[in-house]
Amino acid sequence: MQNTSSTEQIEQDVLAAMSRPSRCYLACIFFAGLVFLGGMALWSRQIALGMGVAGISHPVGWGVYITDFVFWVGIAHSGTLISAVLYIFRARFRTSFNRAAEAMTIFALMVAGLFPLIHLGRVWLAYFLFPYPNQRQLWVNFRSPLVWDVFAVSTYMLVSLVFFFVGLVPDLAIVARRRPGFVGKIYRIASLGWVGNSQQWRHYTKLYFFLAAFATPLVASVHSIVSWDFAVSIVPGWHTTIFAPYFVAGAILSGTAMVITLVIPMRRLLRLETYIPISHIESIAKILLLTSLIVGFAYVVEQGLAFYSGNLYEMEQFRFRALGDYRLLFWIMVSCNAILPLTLFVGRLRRNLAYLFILSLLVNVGMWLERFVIVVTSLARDFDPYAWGNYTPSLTEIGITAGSFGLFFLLFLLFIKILPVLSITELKER
Amino acid sequence: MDRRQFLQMLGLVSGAAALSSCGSEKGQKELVSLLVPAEDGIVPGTETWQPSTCCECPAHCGLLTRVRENRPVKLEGNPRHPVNRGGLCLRGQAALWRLYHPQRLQTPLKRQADGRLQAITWAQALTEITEALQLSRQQGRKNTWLAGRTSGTLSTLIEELCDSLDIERLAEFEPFSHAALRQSYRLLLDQADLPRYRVEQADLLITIGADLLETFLSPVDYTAQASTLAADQKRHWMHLEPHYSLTGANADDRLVLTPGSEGALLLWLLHSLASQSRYQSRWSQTLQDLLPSTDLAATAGATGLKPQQLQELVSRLMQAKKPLLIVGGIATGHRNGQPVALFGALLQRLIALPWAGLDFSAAENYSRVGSLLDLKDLNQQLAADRIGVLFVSRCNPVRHSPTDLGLKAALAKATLRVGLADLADDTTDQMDLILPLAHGLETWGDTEPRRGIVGLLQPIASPRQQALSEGDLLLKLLQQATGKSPAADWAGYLQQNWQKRFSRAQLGQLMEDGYLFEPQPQPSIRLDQARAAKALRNLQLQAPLTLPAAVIAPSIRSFDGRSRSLELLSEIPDPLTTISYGSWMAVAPQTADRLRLRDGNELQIKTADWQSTQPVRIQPGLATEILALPMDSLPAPVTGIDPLTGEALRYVEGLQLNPTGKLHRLPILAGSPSQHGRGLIPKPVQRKKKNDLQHHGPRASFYPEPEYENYRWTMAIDLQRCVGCSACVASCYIENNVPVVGASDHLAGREMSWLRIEPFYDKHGRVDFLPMLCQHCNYAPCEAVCPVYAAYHNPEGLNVQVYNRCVGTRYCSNNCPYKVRRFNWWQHKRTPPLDQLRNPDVPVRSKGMMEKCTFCLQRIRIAKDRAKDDKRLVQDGEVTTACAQSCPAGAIVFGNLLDKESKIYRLTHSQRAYRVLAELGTEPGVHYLRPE
Amino acid sequence: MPKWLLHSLLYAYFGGFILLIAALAWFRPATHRDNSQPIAFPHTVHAGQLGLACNFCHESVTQGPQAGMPTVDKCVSCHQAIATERPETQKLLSYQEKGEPIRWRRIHQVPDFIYFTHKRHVSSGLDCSACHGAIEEMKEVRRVRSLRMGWCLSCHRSRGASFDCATCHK
Amino acid sequence: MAQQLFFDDQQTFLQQLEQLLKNGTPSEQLDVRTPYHLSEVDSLLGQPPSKLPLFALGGALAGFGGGFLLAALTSLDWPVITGGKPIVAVPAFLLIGYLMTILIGSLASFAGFLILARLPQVDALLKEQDFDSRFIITIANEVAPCTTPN
Repeated sequence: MQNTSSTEQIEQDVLAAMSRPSRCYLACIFFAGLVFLGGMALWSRQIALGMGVAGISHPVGWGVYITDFVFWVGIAHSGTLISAVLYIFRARFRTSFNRAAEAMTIFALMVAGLFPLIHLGRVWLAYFLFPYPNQRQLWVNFRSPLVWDVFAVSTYMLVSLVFFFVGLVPDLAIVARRRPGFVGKIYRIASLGWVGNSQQWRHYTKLYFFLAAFATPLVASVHSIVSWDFAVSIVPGWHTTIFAPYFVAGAILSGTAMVITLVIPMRRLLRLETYIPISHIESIAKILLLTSLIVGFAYVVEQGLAFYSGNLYEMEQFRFRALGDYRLLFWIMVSCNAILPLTLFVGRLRRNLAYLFILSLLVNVGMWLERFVIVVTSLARDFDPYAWGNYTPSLTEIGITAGSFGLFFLLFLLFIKILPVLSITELKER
Repeated sequence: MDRRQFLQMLGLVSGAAALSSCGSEKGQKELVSLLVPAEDGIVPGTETWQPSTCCECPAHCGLLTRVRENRPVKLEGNPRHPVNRGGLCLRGQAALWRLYHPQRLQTPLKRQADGRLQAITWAQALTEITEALQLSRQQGRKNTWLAGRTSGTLSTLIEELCDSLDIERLAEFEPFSHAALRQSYRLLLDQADLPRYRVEQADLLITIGADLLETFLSPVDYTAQASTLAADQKRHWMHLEPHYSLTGANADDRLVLTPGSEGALLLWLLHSLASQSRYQSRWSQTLQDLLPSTDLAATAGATGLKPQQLQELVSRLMQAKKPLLIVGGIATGHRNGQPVALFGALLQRLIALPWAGLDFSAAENYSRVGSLLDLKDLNQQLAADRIGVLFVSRCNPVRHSPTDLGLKAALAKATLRVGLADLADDTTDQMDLILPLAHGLETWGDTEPRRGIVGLLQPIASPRQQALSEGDLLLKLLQQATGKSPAADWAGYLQQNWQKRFSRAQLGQLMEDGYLFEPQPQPSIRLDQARAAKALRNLQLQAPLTLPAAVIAPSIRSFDGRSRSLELLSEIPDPLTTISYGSWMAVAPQTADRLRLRDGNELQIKTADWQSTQPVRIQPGLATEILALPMDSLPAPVTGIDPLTGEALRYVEGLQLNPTGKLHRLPILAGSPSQHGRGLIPKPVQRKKKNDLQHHGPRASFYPEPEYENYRWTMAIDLQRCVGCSACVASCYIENNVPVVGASDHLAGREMSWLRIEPFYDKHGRVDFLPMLCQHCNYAPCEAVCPVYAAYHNPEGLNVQVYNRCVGTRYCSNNCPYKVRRFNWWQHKRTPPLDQLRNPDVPVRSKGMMEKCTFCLQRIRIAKDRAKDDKRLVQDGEVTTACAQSCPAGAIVFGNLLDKESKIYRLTHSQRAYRVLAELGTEPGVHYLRPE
Repeated sequence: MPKWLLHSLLYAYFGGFILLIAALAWFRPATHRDNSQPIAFPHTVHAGQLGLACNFCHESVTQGPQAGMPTVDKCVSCHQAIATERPETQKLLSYQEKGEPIRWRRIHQVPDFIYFTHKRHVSSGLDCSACHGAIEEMKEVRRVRSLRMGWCLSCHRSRGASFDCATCHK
Repeated sequence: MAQQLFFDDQQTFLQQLEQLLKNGTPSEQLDVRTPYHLSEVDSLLGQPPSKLPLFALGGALAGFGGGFLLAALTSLDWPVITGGKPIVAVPAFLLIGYLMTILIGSLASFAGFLILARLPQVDALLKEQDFDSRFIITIANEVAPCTTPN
């Protein structure tokens, strides 16, 4: 199937992306780093002065930070979907995205994992959240959805890391072979001395399959658990059974959108057009369309349920969402997530990369707003009308959000120069 | 002089140890060996209770002061005190804030030529005063002493000082002088004082303008009395006023009448009564004939009331066995004030005196209080350069006189102006010398707010820096000026006087209880027909005020404005508008619609010679043509002087309304004024549906039933009694070290109150108050979501927040349907010495922690400790929360639900009992008794 | 093994120890802090040799939350006659003369947010030494127990005392 | 001396490997390296199925039991009532069990892989053996001549 020249070509092409960075790249790194450091500085200030620097208040105790958390966890999802679920289903177009998608998962999770810490009033006591034997003889409350979160997110992080690393091992060995000197040594150590003998491959394939099998339920469960942070509560607008599938679909929608956002420029800049054909991108776009339909359906169900229930609190909540102070955000969210993606029914648009790129950006905006609307409007209008109140993000929150994007892109930029962005081994196999 | 020494000198205690106690400031770092034991029987780390008297307003309620580590940390109403009977209003609670106020005057200050103040010593100040006294005597000028309402031994001493130094003692100045009322009682009934109205015995109460709950004479007393009235279905309370006061909000019926038409209404009532045989005999025909004529239509026209309303009023009056009428407050604050007061007194004579509804035996001691006419007189003398040294003590005439009187300018003409005050105000700003006065909790003293009641003041804290009690100051002045003084110090002077006046047993009682009560004989009161006839003949009933008109209404939070400098009282929102900081103008919803105004839009109201610009707050239920300005939001809350009575005028009529287009951010704490049909306070209509509130029947649950062994702490709040006075809120703030965060955090929605009063208006503008605090639910939604067990349910039914375990996820607050959890957004620090106002039994929370109502866990702990010593359980009534204790209306009851004999058990099983948002299945531990 | 590797391993090994010791010194337990007092009061003499009961001086130990410190008067009532020439007694007498209270360094201390009462612990039959150690053998009082939550709890559990959080947490 | 055969082409490589084995070269003497996994190689070499599933299963079961017990036992150690829920709240604790199933299952699988595939391979690291892009068959020296049928 393969011959030397094509194998060599794959290696060369993929590793070409890891060549000396251009000035433009360095500028991007610098800018992303700067934004990230700005966010960190704001966080330090928040720790020093108190949560008051954020816009959150009473009754809206959760705001942009939790929105960001849910958003980034959502972004993480499609990485696992592409790498694990599609692996199990043997979807061929997976190869074009899986490495980038997995990296995106890990970076998004790293960023997401920061937000629960950022939103803690006393972050210096964050270790209270982990169950470990301590002199206080006190454990954590396993009945709290936040502890489920701790478990879900850390499990997800560890499993994704292992999965990512295992997928990388043969490629690291390839890089080690092609890179001379000290750098090569590091790659070699990272590759654990992989030589690709039959013994290694035999267990490797099994392992990869098992990891994929383990990771697959995570795609559904992690965001379900995140959704239970809300659904298990009593707050009108949160307390609903459709949240888990709704959130999972939303997560995949935002995740695929982010994959498109990242892959289209990466494909162009790193000249990987051969390896990421348009037809594969079209497949991803179809996933986007599907999940957008699910999300749109959930929007309708949610509103319908509230008014069908006749529950005063729910009705007021959903009236407020659509017509209240945050109505603009609500309608942007509906348009971006449920209406605009419908254009992907047109095949020509699915194959139009520029269109897809812009659409994916809009879906990202829409999905961020979706989380914002869910988190904020529900809290702003709950049971006791005396305690109603609105929320406006402060500059600190906006800055930290920007910083989180800075961190994500910083990590992704570093990734494309340090690790092979496509799975060379799998490309060869193909 | 400390308590032990003082008692020793009175011969009430034997023993010779001199005390030099010294609390441990750094408590946590050091253990202190005192030189000698602290007072007998005081165990370190425990509390003592010292009786005292509140001086925050002229009512002088009795106090019990909780003392820890030699510092007063909490004030409570003295349950046995005849004035307040255990309750204490929010201003009384905040008296401690005054004690620890960072801006308290600490040294004598002298104004320099450039207007700045410079600290001087007492010796310098006294020399300066004596020299000035002498000088003005030489110049033939008159030295004068102007003070706020003064009673007891201090009054005697002032008299003595004025006599020996030839100072003229002016009539006392009180912003709420009730001059018109006193004039009418003097004219008709020959009484100089104001009676105590026996509201609790009336079966019909008609109040016209008198704000019983806010500032009228003795608010705590009347709140307690009025709440019994409100709680009783068979008795009725009608309130008539042009604007919307808290008193009006709590009356069974609130009738809106045109300002200035109260006289017309009373006149019509008198006419209606004249025809009744029951009342005919009580006054002479001559008097009846002297009344100006009127009829139903004219009265309805003048008052703006519907004829049916007027007829209902009369028929209720006819049917009542013990009707009581109270006029006063702003009903006399306009040009028709005199007829209102006179007709009112006449009517009271007819309907209430026969059943002793007016109790002159417990008269409010106002005999020395003057009116604005006296101030006008002083003003003229000042202008004529006839005043030498002017002392102004404990009052603020500059603020409370009309601007066109020009008192500020006239003051400059006195040779020396000496102000005695604890905090700077508009008047001290005009003074040459400012002498710092000690707080009521820093000095010995006595008060006599009502005939027959003597209240005790005793030093529980040591005076701030160089502040002196007024008594000590006067004695020093006497010493300086004459070379001799009647006593070495104020405490000695007091003792001389007390020993003359009281028996040993009485003194013992005074020291023990904090008050003496000797019921006085009821004076015989009869209507002086001749004087009454003369008064009626001279009477001129003028037309009501031209609308739109503005009412300058007194505020429950700052009385006449004197408590405005206490930040705590700005932190607690006004109960009707829920605005905390800043000033505003209440506008009717229709007016706001017409002018396209929303909350916070600025509105200018003006007449030819008066104008005010304030942000608007839409007040449901307010009459269309009326604007209400809280008294403390205006620089000069008096618009003129009634020449007939000397009463302050508190109306502006014929206003022009000009929206300025500016928008202010008002800290309005209520998210919505309406319940949105949620039944938080069930309405009578909802009640008629069978068992509407228990519509879910017995609870089906997957969860185990909660089990309690000895206690299930529970609270019941009777909404029928609750008047929304917010005393509980203030009490909670002080008891639990709740941070006072200021306007900016209020605007951001970050108030920290553990207990709040929620006003909910219906579509007719009627309001109900719902005190909202942690409900201590059996199935608390907040607990299960806390990842670290910081919120949990304890075996006694308390929903406990372990502050130091909290990591600050705020999930509990989000998940609380009652939204009663408070997050510390900052490290809240109090300006010294306010940091000493701290209950050591309650930790100060640091930034990033969630906090909330604990049902006063610290008090339960103390009670349980006591019970454990006796090897028994805590008994009913042994422990109560700070809010329940302070409630003047007795609306809050706290106790152990497992005790089937307890009051709380009875209340929670009452027909009226319900729980807020019961349908959520949280099973709160706070039960409300719905209004009927 | 190359020489540089050996060296760096050695340095890392010993350097690690030094860092560890430094860290431990930084977090040295409260039991080993400076315990000197304004007057070197020897419990060995008073509680040890003389055998005075603890509550002879710490009077309120059975009555309230705080054990209480003896007043200067109380100390002087004995030391007017006894050991007056000793320098430490002289210090005591000078406090009396100056009319100044003695400010002792606090050795045993629970945080502000903890409610602790001596009364309940003593009345449950707990010996003072359970928490304070053998004071009568200490020349200078020092802390021998951590007074940390886990330590409190172990005792509460083993003695069947309440371990409801609100018992101790204010 | 070992003999090394290099192939660029998968087909040729497989044919050669099959040939070698048919010729009777014992599979123990063959070290087969491929740039990607070829299941044909496994079947040719007649290797037994990987034991990795045992690790995965063990890890998963241990994770589930451990997770549930961690939640249940720590809750029972100090029973704190929150929201009136039972001390051992089975649905919530099953969730912890589930997550731990996945976590420990994955980690155990990975550990199993390292053990079974003898990674990290210090030999390869020190000798700087490459992961070649070619198919390589290394035939080790004959261990015992008598067993070789040549």
